[in-house]
Amino acid sequence: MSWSRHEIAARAARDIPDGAYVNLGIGMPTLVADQVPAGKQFILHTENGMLGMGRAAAEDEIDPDLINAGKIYVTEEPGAAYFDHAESFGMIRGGHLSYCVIGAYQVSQDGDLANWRTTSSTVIPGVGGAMDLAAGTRHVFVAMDLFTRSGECKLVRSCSYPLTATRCVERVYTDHGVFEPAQKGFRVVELADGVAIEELRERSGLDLVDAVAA
Amino acid sequence: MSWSRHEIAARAARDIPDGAYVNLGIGMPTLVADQVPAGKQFILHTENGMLGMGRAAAEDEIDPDLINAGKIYVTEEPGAAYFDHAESFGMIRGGHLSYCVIGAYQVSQDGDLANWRTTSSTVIPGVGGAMDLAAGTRHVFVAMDLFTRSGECKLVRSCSYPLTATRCVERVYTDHGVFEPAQKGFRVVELADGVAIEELRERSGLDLVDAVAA
Amino acid sequence: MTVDKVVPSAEAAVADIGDGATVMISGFGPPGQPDVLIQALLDSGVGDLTVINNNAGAGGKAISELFAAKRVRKVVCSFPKAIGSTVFDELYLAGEIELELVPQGTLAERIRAAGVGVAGFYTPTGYGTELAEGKEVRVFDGRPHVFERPLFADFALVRAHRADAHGNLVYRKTGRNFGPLMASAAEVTVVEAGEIVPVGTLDPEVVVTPGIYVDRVVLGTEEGR
Amino acid sequence: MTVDKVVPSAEAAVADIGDGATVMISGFGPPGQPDVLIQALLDSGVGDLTVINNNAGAGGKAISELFAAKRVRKVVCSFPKAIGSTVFDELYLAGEIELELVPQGTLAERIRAAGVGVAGFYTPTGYGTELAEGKEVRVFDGRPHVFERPLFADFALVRAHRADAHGNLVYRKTGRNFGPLMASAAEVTVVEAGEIVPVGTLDPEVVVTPGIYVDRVVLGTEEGR
Repeated sequence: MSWSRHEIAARAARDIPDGAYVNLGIGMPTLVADQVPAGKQFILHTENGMLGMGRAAAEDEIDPDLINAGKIYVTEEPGAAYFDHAESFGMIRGGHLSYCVIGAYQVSQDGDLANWRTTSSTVIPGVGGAMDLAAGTRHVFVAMDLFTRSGECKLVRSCSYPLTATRCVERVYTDHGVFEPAQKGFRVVELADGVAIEELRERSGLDLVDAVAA
Repeated sequence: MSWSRHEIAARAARDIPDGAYVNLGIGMPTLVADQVPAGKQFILHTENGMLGMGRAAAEDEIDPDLINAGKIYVTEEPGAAYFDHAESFGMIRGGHLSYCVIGAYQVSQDGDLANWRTTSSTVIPGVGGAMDLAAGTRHVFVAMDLFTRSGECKLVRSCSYPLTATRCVERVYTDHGVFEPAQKGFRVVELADGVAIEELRERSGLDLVDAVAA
Repeated sequence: MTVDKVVPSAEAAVADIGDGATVMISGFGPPGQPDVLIQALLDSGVGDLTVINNNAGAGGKAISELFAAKRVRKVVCSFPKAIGSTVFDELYLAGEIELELVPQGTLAERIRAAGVGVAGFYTPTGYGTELAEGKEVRVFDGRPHVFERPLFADFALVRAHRADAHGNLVYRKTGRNFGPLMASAAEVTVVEAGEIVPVGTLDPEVVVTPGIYVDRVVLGTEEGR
Repeated sequence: MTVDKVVPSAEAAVADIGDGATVMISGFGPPGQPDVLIQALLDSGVGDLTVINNNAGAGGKAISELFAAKRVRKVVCSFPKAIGSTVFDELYLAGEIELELVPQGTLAERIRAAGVGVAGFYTPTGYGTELAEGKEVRVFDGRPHVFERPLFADFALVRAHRADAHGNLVYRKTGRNFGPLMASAAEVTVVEAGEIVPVGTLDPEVVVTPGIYVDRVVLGTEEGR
């Protein structure tokens, strides 16, 4: 049984310590906000100029001046602060954000990340804050499905898609388990129930080192 | 009759346009604030983080958190703003301050400025914001006496004191008149009543070009 | 004269923006976007513009129209992809618009560098990616960094929440974004404010953009969009 | 756990500052100077410090005592000359303290660079002067610029007007000066606040230093000096 998107998010949230300053990417990573373990508080950063971001706004809470980086209306937590883009990305680049959770097209065994464009020539390229977050955040977590819809593994020896940043990814949370780039392959930190490491080795062709805690 | 300190300040103030953002150095330059011509408004900058600085505080107006760069208690004008040192010197370096009036030990005919230290080995060096103001402000005015107490001219062919910045001074306001660095000498823009250019040539040994408006 | 930067109309405020100008436009998505000034720019008929705006075609209705009307020769931005709009996409894929894609933080820092008189800086962002191709790389403390230059503009069009006649500005929530940076990086900064208040009523402690950066202030709509 | 950075005493807040540490201390003259933290540092007996503070010996009584007690090996500052105090002068002329003199704007920008992850930048300030001797010079647009590196510290001691338990800070008038920059440039940032207010009572729009930069908050005196 592979993990659901919510379970992937919950698994990532478990590895983020109490009091962490966290940036969550669009899509699956956003779900981490709903999976904060009891007893922990995360302070959420959105790169368009806010710390202390709250959940998505309900219909009657919408403030047209309050959106997140995905351009979704959001709310404000007590202790929030607004700032300009130089300050917001200074925080990121300066290593003040302790964690980010982002999506990916590919993660290589060197920790290289590809998540901003494919090689398709009919898609408009757009990078946003992805390169800054990947290069600047202290702990870069990726949350994604392990395989594409067409069955290709998104953990790779070397990225074929254009890079977002080199040697930046610390952990990858997927529907099949949790992985860590380990230069000559990946460390398998945890597997979803019923997922066999041998089967993953075969499907991915990767060197997977069993590091699942006994 | 040479000009008084207040007259020098008033002469400089006449050349600063209405609405200008102005930084005034310690000493004689500070007097410019009291000589703003009728019909003009200058907005004063102090490099320790304020625009819209007012006059010196009277005894009963002293706020311990409100000082100028000379560490004198000052007041706040309507429309003032406070900011940090990166912003304050960004304003200076970025060329947003239109005028500064500063003191000098020497100004060379190339417009080089020496105003931060002498060559004495028993004096503690301290530069403060002098180099930033000289290098960054759009129009750098100097206000000073033309001669030292021992009679040496402070307009020179080449500075013997350590430089603050190169090729930065636009005009020099002195007790004897107003001068402009002109590469091969100085242009004499105006002379105090009774001051003869020939006499200044003799005392200074400089090439002085008469540019006094008829 | 008492300093007064208030201009009677948006039309007057953008009248000297000519063909070929480089124009910064504040906003991240709709918040902080100066719709009234953009509309005036559109109405002025000016063209061949270089626009610096984080979201380009994805920034909202007003700015999209600038693209649709083919007034923009080149865009400098981090994220031009629009959700629910294909205006930019069609121009780009047809080769009718030039795109300089810049990582968002590098875009912000380059604009700031222009404002503060820094001639260049080294950032780790972008190293090893195609966006750093051709750029100088230098290693500091074992880590490769990319050299980036300041980004200036002829004009900045900035949306503020409140302004006074000195040009002091405050913003509202995530509408702040690029406004304070762009205000400092252009030859001429034109501000559209939701409200113009008397000088002396903005608390000097909370002014975000001091008036020194601002040349003209126009009254905008109460809401930015 | 609810985020709470309030520490019970200044003594506890500076307890891990050890001999040889590099310490940034906010303040331009007395405004913004963390007197209570400086006193605690003095009481801790720590020595061989490198102090980064704009005015060094001229900064006011508390910081002067740190010099008088010979706890400082090196100073990085723009203006060490004290009016009415000869403590620094005597140490300097006796060769008992090392001085790195930095133009004030370059000092501020170097501290900011450390905070924002910029590995170096080019500034026109200082070119052609003895303070730029030995530094890389590069010409941009016909103008020579000096290359400057970021300035980091192990600890920053910062004075704020008000703080909350998240470490969000506001300052007061010219007491702001180097505080927001230093808070971002140190491994550990310790804040002395004139008042500690409940989380949620500082307007998010006017917070100057967001709590992300702050590690510890101590209640100081109501007045900074």
